[in-house]
Amino acid sequence: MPKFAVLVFPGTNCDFETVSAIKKAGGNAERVWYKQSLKDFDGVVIPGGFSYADYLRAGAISARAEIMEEIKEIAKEGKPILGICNGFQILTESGLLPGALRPNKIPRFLCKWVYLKVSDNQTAFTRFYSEGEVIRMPIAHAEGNYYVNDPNKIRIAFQYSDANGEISEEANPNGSILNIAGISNEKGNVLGMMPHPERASDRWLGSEDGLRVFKSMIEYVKR
Amino acid sequence: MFPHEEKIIKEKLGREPNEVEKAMIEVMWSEHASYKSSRTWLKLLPTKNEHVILGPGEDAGVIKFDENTAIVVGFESHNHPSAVEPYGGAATGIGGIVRDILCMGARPIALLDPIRFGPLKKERNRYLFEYVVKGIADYGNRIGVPTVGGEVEFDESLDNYTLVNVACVGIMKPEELIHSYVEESGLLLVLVGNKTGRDGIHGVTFASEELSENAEEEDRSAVQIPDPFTEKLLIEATLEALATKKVKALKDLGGGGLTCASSEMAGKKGFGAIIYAHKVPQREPNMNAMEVMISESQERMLFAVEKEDLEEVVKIFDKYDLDWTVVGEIIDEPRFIVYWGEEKVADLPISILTEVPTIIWESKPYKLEKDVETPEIEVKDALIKVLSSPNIISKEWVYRQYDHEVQGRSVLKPGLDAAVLKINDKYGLALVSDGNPSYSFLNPYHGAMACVVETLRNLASVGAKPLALVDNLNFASPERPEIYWQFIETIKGLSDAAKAFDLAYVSGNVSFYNEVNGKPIKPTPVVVAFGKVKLENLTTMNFKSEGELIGIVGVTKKELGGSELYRVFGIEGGIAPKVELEREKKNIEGILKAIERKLVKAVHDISKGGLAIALAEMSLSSSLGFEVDISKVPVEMKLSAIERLFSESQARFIISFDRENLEKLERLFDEFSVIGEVKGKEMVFKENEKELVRISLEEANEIFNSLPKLLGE
Amino acid sequence: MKYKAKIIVKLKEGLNDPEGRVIEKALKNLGYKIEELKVPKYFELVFESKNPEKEVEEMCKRLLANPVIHVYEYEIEPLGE
Amino acid sequence: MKYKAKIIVKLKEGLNDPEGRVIEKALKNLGYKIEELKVPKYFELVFESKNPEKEVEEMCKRLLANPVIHVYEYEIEPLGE
Ligand SMILES: Nc1ncnc2c1ncn2[C@@H]1O[C@H](COP(=O)(O)OP(=O)(O)O)[C@@H](O)[C@H]1O
Ligand SMILES: [Mg+2]
Repeated sequence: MPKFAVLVFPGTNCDFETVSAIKKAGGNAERVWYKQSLKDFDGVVIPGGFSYADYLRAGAISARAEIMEEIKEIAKEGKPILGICNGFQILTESGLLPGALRPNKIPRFLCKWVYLKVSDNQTAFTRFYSEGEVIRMPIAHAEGNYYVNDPNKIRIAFQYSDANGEISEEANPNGSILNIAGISNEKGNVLGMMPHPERASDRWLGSEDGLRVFKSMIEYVKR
Repeated sequence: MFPHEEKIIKEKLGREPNEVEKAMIEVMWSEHASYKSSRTWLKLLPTKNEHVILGPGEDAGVIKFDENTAIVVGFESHNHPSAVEPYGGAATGIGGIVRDILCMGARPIALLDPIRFGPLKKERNRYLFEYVVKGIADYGNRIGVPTVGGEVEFDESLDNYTLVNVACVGIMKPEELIHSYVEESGLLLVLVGNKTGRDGIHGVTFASEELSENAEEEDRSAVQIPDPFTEKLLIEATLEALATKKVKALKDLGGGGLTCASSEMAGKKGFGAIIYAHKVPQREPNMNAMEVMISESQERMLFAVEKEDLEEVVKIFDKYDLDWTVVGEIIDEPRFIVYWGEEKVADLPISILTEVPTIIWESKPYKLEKDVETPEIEVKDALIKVLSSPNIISKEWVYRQYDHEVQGRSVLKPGLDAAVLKINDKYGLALVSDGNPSYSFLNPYHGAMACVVETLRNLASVGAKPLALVDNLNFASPERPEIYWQFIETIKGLSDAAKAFDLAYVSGNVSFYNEVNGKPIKPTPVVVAFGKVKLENLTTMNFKSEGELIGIVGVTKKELGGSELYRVFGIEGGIAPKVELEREKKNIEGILKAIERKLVKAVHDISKGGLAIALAEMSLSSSLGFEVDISKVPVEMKLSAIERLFSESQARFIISFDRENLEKLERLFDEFSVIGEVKGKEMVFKENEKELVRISLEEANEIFNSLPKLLGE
Repeated sequence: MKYKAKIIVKLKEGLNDPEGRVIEKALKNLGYKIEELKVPKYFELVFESKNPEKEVEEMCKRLLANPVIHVYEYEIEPLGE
Repeated sequence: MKYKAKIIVKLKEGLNDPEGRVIEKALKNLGYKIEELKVPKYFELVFESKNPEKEVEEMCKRLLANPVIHVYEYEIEPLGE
């Protein structure tokens, strides 16, 4: 069974539920403290939370931790790396993904369920979705306003939309350029997303739409 | 401290206490730490039953959820500090209650935040409101504990002031319970977490006095800067340390700082302690023993461990980069001894710190309730004014700022009758808070009961059976006879209501001296209730589809004293809602049965704003309109349309259901009547054939979501 | 008249400063010999006023700083009409 | 040698600044005639170095600023041993 590291930085706080979601999706997962090695794992998930309390900029300090060098190596090998929320912020701050996550257009924390359009179902994390499919997940962040110099050069995985998949200003919760909610690297094995798939992995919590992110990732490793 | 207390201390000690001793005694004898004015009366509360694993007496209470799951609950107020510095005050309030839960051995899994302010039209009140919310959000979010519920209320009497109450829930296995007291000597006391500064010195004494006019300037030493980052590390490190089974006792440092934590840890079972105060890591230069002993610097915990286990335990603190220091040890002799370097700066019988004599103040009843005539108000005018009251409108602006989903348990989220957390695949924990100071002011006894039964109706509305209660009692100075009477009446009300439902209080908090510029606040008991719900029974207040019938359970009386209608129209007096416990029980049991038998689609209890607002809330949360005839509402006396719509009589619910279940429902309730149906996109109230008011959901929605506008956004 | 103001809002001496400590540690981890680091709030504003000193002082008191925990300082320079 | 550095990290021109807008609006609501308001990040540090310019430049690049969205400026002054 593929085994994933759920990376824990000081201040990470979605680690336990991310482990559960991966297990529910059929994989194995373990919380790994940021000073331990990642070499026994088939992939890495950097979960949400407030590493270093978001001081300075969300993700900035974790992105400079030594372990990120190892993660860059792992990414090069083609193993899947998923950053959720704070994990996404860490991936952009470390340069593993392009762009930056800035304070929301209304500059405060926003916790809310949103619709997402799956814009790219070819990445390691989206293969169980169909292209253009509309799914539901919660967001919970203060700095999720995605910015990049040239949005034409990146692979967009998820965009905020309305229930019909319409990409509109009203459906944009945080001011992200092109309503971007998640992007991947060129190869599609590193993906960052602001919405929380692990919080949408149980019918009692409102949706199981997020489970397929983890199922895709597990399938990708088995390939 | 009062002169007679100084005398007692001198007699017990046989000498004058020195400066360090005096400061420590003062802190421990403060109202906030000693409960000296309340303890006698708190004994009237029921605290034991089959759901209670641990009742009041330690940092938090423990409830049995099932054989393998214990739920730890606590409730705290941070009123004074928040009134002076709303952001830091509210945030450190969260920090404090979270550590109370943590130090029982549980992982904190949810927060509730009943908070109260003066009217929003004043800049200072808006400032307090916005920054209290931001403080709670920034702290709760950063430590990864979801704020899943609470209340927000605005009242003239809180102008320039705020009541910040926060409750926290934790989860653990019953066998993981750890106590805050030691049962052997020789243990080392290890202080973990933040460095100690001068912040918060005299915090408890501060919380035990009225705020003066220049509070902002004067009382800054009682204000602390919140450090959620360290708190989060403390949570994880503490739970890891407890897993080693090498921790013998654990206590957080809250009010009274190191003095309170170490003396209570040692003294409870008759031991003593030596503290090496100079060893405490200090954040500021030139601190002295007194400052170190009573500082209330945040984010600190005190562990008791055996010498040979020290290394194993502190390895974990090192992993999390947390400062730790052995600051003392437990001794056999029941004394509390403090050293500063070589010098012995305090040496007291420990009981002087931990056994504080109670005080009973003079009490004097008052009577404010009197029947008044409800003026003729146009129904539409009344509906719009009440619906747009800051106390009624949606609090979405608040709870969107809270991460209410973190940890992945939030099944029912904020904005409904009660929050529900998933505990296992079958069951959830329902939790809710309620306070009704306007009722309590008119009639403290019934006001207190109303808090209890409202929480229980809220639980029932989602399908949950109650497990336990906690209470938080916010009052003005107990030295005022009317206030002390309010307090005693409140306790009696809380007690009677709980007993009627066989419920116990497992924890609580008392906050006295809530006054600004000599003006007492209204008596504000706040109750949090916890319940257990089968996930498959979960019910919500939104109508599900057109054609559902709408029914009302319970009887409506002329009870508009303290109502939202009277508040927005400035009507004084009136009769506050009276709680009839038998009626309340019957209707709650009926609702629970109706839910279990799947007879209802939507359930909502009637509370603030009466029938009109309850219906509006059901409608707005479902985007489905309704038409009701209020002449069908069961009443006990002749009532005008306005009174029927806005009375806040207790023991009432509104339900929606499919027609085919009507007879079964009629058999379930003694007091029940169908008043209309779910229909269209408008809210329509009729009295017989006469249409009283018709308002589109669109218009109502705009009013209901106007909080950001009131804040100038 | 128009003016430009630069306002710095600092925590009072002795208060805990978790953000400063975290950033300081991060820089130390990168190998720098930091002795002290502070992260005050900083505002740059252009405004129109007849009484710039008084207004900036007020802005600090009423909104930008919290007198309970902060001290502030500012520079004001005239920009012409 | 010891040095003191004051570092200002600003948003690149053209990027919108939601935090600045909120404070600007709040000040306007209080009656002030604000034309422009910025809230750059500001750091004051005392550090020991043989090559202060190079180190401060590095600290900005490596941690304090994010090159995708920020520009920065600084002043360094020697404090003696
Ligand atoms: N209103 C109340 N009802 C029941 N128990 C109470 C009440 N007020 C305080 N207590 C109990 O008194 C004890 C001391 O409370 P408190 O000083 O708030 O604890 P802590 O030291 O954790 O701050 C707690 O066990 C608390 O549960
Ligand atoms: Mg307490």
